[in-house]
Amino acid sequence: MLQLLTPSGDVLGEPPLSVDLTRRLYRAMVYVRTFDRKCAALQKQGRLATYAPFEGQEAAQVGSAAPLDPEDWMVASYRDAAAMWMQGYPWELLIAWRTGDERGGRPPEHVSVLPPSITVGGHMLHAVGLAWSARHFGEERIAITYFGDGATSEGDFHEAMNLAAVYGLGVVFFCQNNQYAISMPRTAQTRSETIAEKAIAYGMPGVQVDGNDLFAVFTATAEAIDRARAGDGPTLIEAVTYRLGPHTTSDDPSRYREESEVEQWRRRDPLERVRIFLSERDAWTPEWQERLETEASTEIERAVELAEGMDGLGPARIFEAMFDELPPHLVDQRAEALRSVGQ
Amino acid sequence: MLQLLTPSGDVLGEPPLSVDLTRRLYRAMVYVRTFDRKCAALQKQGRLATYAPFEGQEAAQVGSAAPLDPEDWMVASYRDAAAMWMQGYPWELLIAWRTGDERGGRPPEHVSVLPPSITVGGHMLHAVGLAWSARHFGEERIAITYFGDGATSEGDFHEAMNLAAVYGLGVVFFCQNNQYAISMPRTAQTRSETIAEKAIAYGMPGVQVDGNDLFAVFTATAEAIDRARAGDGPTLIEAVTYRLGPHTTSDDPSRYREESEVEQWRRRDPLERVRIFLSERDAWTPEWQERLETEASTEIERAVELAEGMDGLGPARIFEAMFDELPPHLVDQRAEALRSVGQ
Amino acid sequence: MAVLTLAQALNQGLEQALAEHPEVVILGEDVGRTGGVFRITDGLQRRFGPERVVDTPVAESGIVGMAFGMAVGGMRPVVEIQFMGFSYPAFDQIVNHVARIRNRSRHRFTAPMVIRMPYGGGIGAAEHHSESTETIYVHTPGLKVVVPSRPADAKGLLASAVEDPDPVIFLEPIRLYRAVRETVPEDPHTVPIGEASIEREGTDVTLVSYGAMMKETRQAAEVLAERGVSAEVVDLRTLVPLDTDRLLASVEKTGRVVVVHEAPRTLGFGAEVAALVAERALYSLQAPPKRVTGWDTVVPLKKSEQYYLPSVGRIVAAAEETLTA
Amino acid sequence: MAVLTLAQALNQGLEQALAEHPEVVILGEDVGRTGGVFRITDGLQRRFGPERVVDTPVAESGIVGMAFGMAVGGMRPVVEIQFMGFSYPAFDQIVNHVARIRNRSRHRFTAPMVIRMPYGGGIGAAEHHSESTETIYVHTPGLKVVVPSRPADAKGLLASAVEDPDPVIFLEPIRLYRAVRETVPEDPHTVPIGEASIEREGTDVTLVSYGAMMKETRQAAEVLAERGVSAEVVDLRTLVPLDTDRLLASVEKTGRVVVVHEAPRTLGFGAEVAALVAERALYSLQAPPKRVTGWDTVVPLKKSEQYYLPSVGRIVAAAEETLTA
Ligand SMILES: Cc1ncc(C[n+]2csc(CCOP(=O)(O)OP(=O)(O)O)c2C)c(N)n1
Ligand SMILES: Cc1ncc(C[n+]2csc(CCOP(=O)(O)OP(=O)(O)O)c2C)c(N)n1
Ligand SMILES: [Mg+2]
Ligand SMILES: [Mg+2]
Repeated sequence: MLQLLTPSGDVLGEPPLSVDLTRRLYRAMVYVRTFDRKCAALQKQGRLATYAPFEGQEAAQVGSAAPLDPEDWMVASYRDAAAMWMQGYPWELLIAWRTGDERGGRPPEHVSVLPPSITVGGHMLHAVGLAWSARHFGEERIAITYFGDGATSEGDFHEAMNLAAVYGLGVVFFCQNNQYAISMPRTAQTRSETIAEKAIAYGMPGVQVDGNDLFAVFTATAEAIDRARAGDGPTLIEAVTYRLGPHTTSDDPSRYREESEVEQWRRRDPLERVRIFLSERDAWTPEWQERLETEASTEIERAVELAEGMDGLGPARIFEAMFDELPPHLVDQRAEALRSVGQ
Repeated sequence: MLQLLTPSGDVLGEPPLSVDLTRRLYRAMVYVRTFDRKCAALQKQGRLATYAPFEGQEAAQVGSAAPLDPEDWMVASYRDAAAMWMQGYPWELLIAWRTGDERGGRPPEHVSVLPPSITVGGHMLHAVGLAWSARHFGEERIAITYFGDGATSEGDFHEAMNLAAVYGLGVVFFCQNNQYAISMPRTAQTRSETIAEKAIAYGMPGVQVDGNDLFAVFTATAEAIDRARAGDGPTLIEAVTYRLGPHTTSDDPSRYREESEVEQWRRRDPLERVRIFLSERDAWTPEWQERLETEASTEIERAVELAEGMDGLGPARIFEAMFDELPPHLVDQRAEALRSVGQ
Repeated sequence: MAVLTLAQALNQGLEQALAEHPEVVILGEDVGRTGGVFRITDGLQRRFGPERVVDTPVAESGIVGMAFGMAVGGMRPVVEIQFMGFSYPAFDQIVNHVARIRNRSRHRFTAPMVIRMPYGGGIGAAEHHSESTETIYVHTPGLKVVVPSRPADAKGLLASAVEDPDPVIFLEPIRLYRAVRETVPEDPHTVPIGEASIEREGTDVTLVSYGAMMKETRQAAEVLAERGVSAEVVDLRTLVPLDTDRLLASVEKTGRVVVVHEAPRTLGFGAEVAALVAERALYSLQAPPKRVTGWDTVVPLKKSEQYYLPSVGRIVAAAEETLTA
Repeated sequence: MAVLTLAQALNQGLEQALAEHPEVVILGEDVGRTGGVFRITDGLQRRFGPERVVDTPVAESGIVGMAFGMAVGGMRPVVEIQFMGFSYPAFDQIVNHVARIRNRSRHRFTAPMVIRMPYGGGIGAAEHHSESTETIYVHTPGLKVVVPSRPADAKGLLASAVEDPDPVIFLEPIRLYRAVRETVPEDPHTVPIGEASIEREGTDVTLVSYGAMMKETRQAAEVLAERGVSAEVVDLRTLVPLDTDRLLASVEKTGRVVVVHEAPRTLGFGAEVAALVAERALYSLQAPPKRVTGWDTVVPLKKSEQYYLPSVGRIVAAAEETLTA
């Protein structure tokens, strides 16, 4: 397992990132953690329809998204708001989607991120096709896809990995092994020792990294991205991490895991070791931290306001994105729907 | 790749099978080859609906089925008539199914072989569940499933392998890598070097054997069966072999492979090396061969007659195995069907 | 006899099935340790152990295909698919294998198994969590399809499904899991598959529905009653085999029919009901049959879901239209 | 203008699509080297190379899911599923992704792709090779479903499907591939999706069908004509969006309708036709609508398939029943 920055903040070898870049990514991690906690709180108040917190996985998501080019494709899941934001998906849309407003699924034109996938497994194939389209059009883009340890049991994981390898496509398969698929522990999900070694079955490189280690995640993903961009095909990365919170806000993790296990992982907090690293280089101060947190809060509060200001599709617009042009039966049904609400 | 009997009939190490058993399995190979050629001929005459010949794969099928206990479960595909016959499926039913008579799908009560699977991939899971049922009821039975190189690309292959390993079930996954999935060569099907190594992804033993070597196939399968029966879980076996004929009788293999390649594999004929082995031990004579062929022909001719004597389900019985009891709408439809043919 | 929710009735039914039938096992994602995302299997793994109540990897095709093998081998698996929208990866196994093995083997092998799926909207869930695609199973020969709307029926139909010699798709209305309560017989009991229930007798119009939409349908009948319209309410309970006799008898009596479901309209179950009525009761009809259904769209997310699901108002309006037609 | 079979017309249509649209690629099992099991893509890989006509591993979900990504990325994939019965492993990709991405992303991402599937029986094929399960796609919001019955329509509808901004399920009647010939315009042309064709005008009864069953339906009209019955023949050509106007206008004119398909009856497309007619043309009906369909069974194998597929005789008898009703 690749580790470059230990939980106590020691760098093994040369730091792969400049202090400056490390500061920027630390800042990003503070922002996404603020977002995550805010969303979990909003859900408890009934202001979000559902929420899948990613606390503990910040380094995995921020560190893997950081080396992407802005036009690279990203196909991620419900738990990957941090990665999606890194790739340009605005806070307010990430939130709007979670309030139950379809418009949250539409990123701005310049953002090449698909709406988050709720179904487990199927979306990996989309990254394979997107990488193909990039190659078809002679673009330099690659595609990255995010999924969990549980998703590796789905047939579509297998088909996506195999097809990407068969056609030598520029895909990075980024697995956040957060030890659980809802209540199912990773060890019961599959009997392979690591998820990374599943790559062998496809003749693809596979690498396991400490997913709570920003440096290791960044380094391994940057290499995979380079390989993909150079036309040398796909890579599977297993980022070993931990979901500190519940699966979603309606899950009760005490049913399937011990608090002591959670405690152990808290001690491997992905932000803390970067903080120590920066602090030891005089690049972190409590004041800066405070400023970051305040800025993040303000930014996210504003996003919440924007998202909550969106009023949903309403009775007419639920029909209007089924097809490019509304076919006659939907014209009729829309009229019926409007009549039924007195419009 | 495990090889124990070379194409020129040399045994590497001690022969794993007695001469007597070898003679019996040689006889079986002659029988199934006779069956295969007869069916291919019948299809050309329009007497079978479709036929997928297995010539070249006789050692793989006979050698792997031979070590089974009679009550072991078998779940095989359209190309595995030889293995199914070895496990007790009568010739006439194997033929009847191919004439387009559903009753070919119903083996006698004591035969634990499912009707052959036409869909590629899905049936492997059934073996997993059958192995589970055996364990549930405390039976000593294991389950073997046959599939091709192409089938390994289906998601269900992945799910079956993973589930069998996760639950430690007594399943033998027997892959006949006959180099092609219709026109798709094995090398384009997947980028792993071997199919056997895909087992690593599931923490399962995987072994590659010379599929045209009766001794190697028998030995590897017997070991896997023992492991399964002992409760030590599943095994993947890749039998490297070759389909000498077309995919089915409507396929034209000249579109995708060279005659020279076929010639090479003809020189690795699975029967010939056993013949040499037996002959060198004075256990084969041309007269015996002739007698075997005559007996086989007679037996199979008789089966063809039986199968062709079966007259199909007819208008009433097409309704009668949808459910245990005919529900009212099928009672009505059956009446309608009978009326429409004047009954 | 205790007063139970639909969720509790199902839990009790599953517990009794496990206790009575050693060949029954429950399989699904998170059904064991957590008792399922809706807690329908709560406590069962504790009581019966992890060999009878089995947590599975995330692999729907695998779960169903493996359960199929178990059923062929003589067991009675009861599979839970976490949400109906996640049954699609298992569609091939269900259509090509589960529904067909009896026919493929001429009764030699059978797949007596139950596939339970929470279905339907109304709880503001995420994408793919509000599906009501019973059509795809109803249209598949070889499957029975059951959709209870009441706790006692749920328990009784579940027992019948478990004992049925053929595969049963068992659809559980998510939004009624905890929204309806009634007294449910403590002892194991069965409700026969294939019988509709005339919930309320009436003379002017027949309201036909099943599962989750029974709630709005019943309410609509109340509203109509207040307005002097006597509605007969039919809870189909089983979509395959359909109780065509009771359905047609009711329509023949009232001369008017409104069928209600939340599935999309085109080829939703209402199409079959309307077709049957037109074919077999045309001359009794005093007005065109009406379909009050979900639209031919994706089920909207929380903020707009209300515009999708049939409302009491829509049902009442449709019934009134049949009376003025 | 050459006289072409349906197979040749499709081959020409695909060739022209590849030539005209650099973003079109064809993907599927055996579509390249062998030109597909039905040879519909014959010669195309030779002409356009293995990057445009792509042989794939045996992985239907993978093919469709990957093609979906290609379409979102701006390409126009045309996928061949070897037989309709092998589309089920891809069902999740089709329903949960292909059909929904436009709605999920509010028009930002789209999946303009064509999924071609040979469908239907009548050639004595093996199990799973004779499926006609258009219902499952018709019922899925977000898909268009096209089923040509004639060579010229096949070519023109294929061109429309390739150019359509939304995903199209394109069903090709296996037993008509080489059984019908007609002159087909050499140049690329489109036939609009969503328009039925009144193939034959008549006054006594409307016969509605599509795809493979058009052959028997046409023959039935001939037989009826000989018996003095004037049948109007409607080839729907597109099931979604349905040309409801032409359909209803015909039924309003004749007052009688027989709908013909080989899919199982329950919730087969005939249910939707009968329901629409009952809802919107009830007062024109002079007899109950009739469904002449496959049964609610698995399609039998070769020796008994004839008892499953609707025959000319069954269609004629149904039409005559509407006249004596
Ligand atoms: C096809 C499908 N099956 C089941 C589910 C229900 N489900 C949602 S998340 C989840 C567990 C996924 O675990 P993992 O892949 O490890 O991702 P994590 O949630 O841990 O990030 C399940 C089973 C689903 N969304 N899609
Ligand atoms: C799910 C599914 N997809 C496609 C097919 C069509 N098909 C039949 S055999 C075959 C190739 C299978 O190749 P392989 O697994 O290597 O077995 P072989 O035929 O070589 O024995 C294909 C694609 C099918 N039967 N089922
Ligand atoms: Mg996880
Ligand atoms: Mg093969």
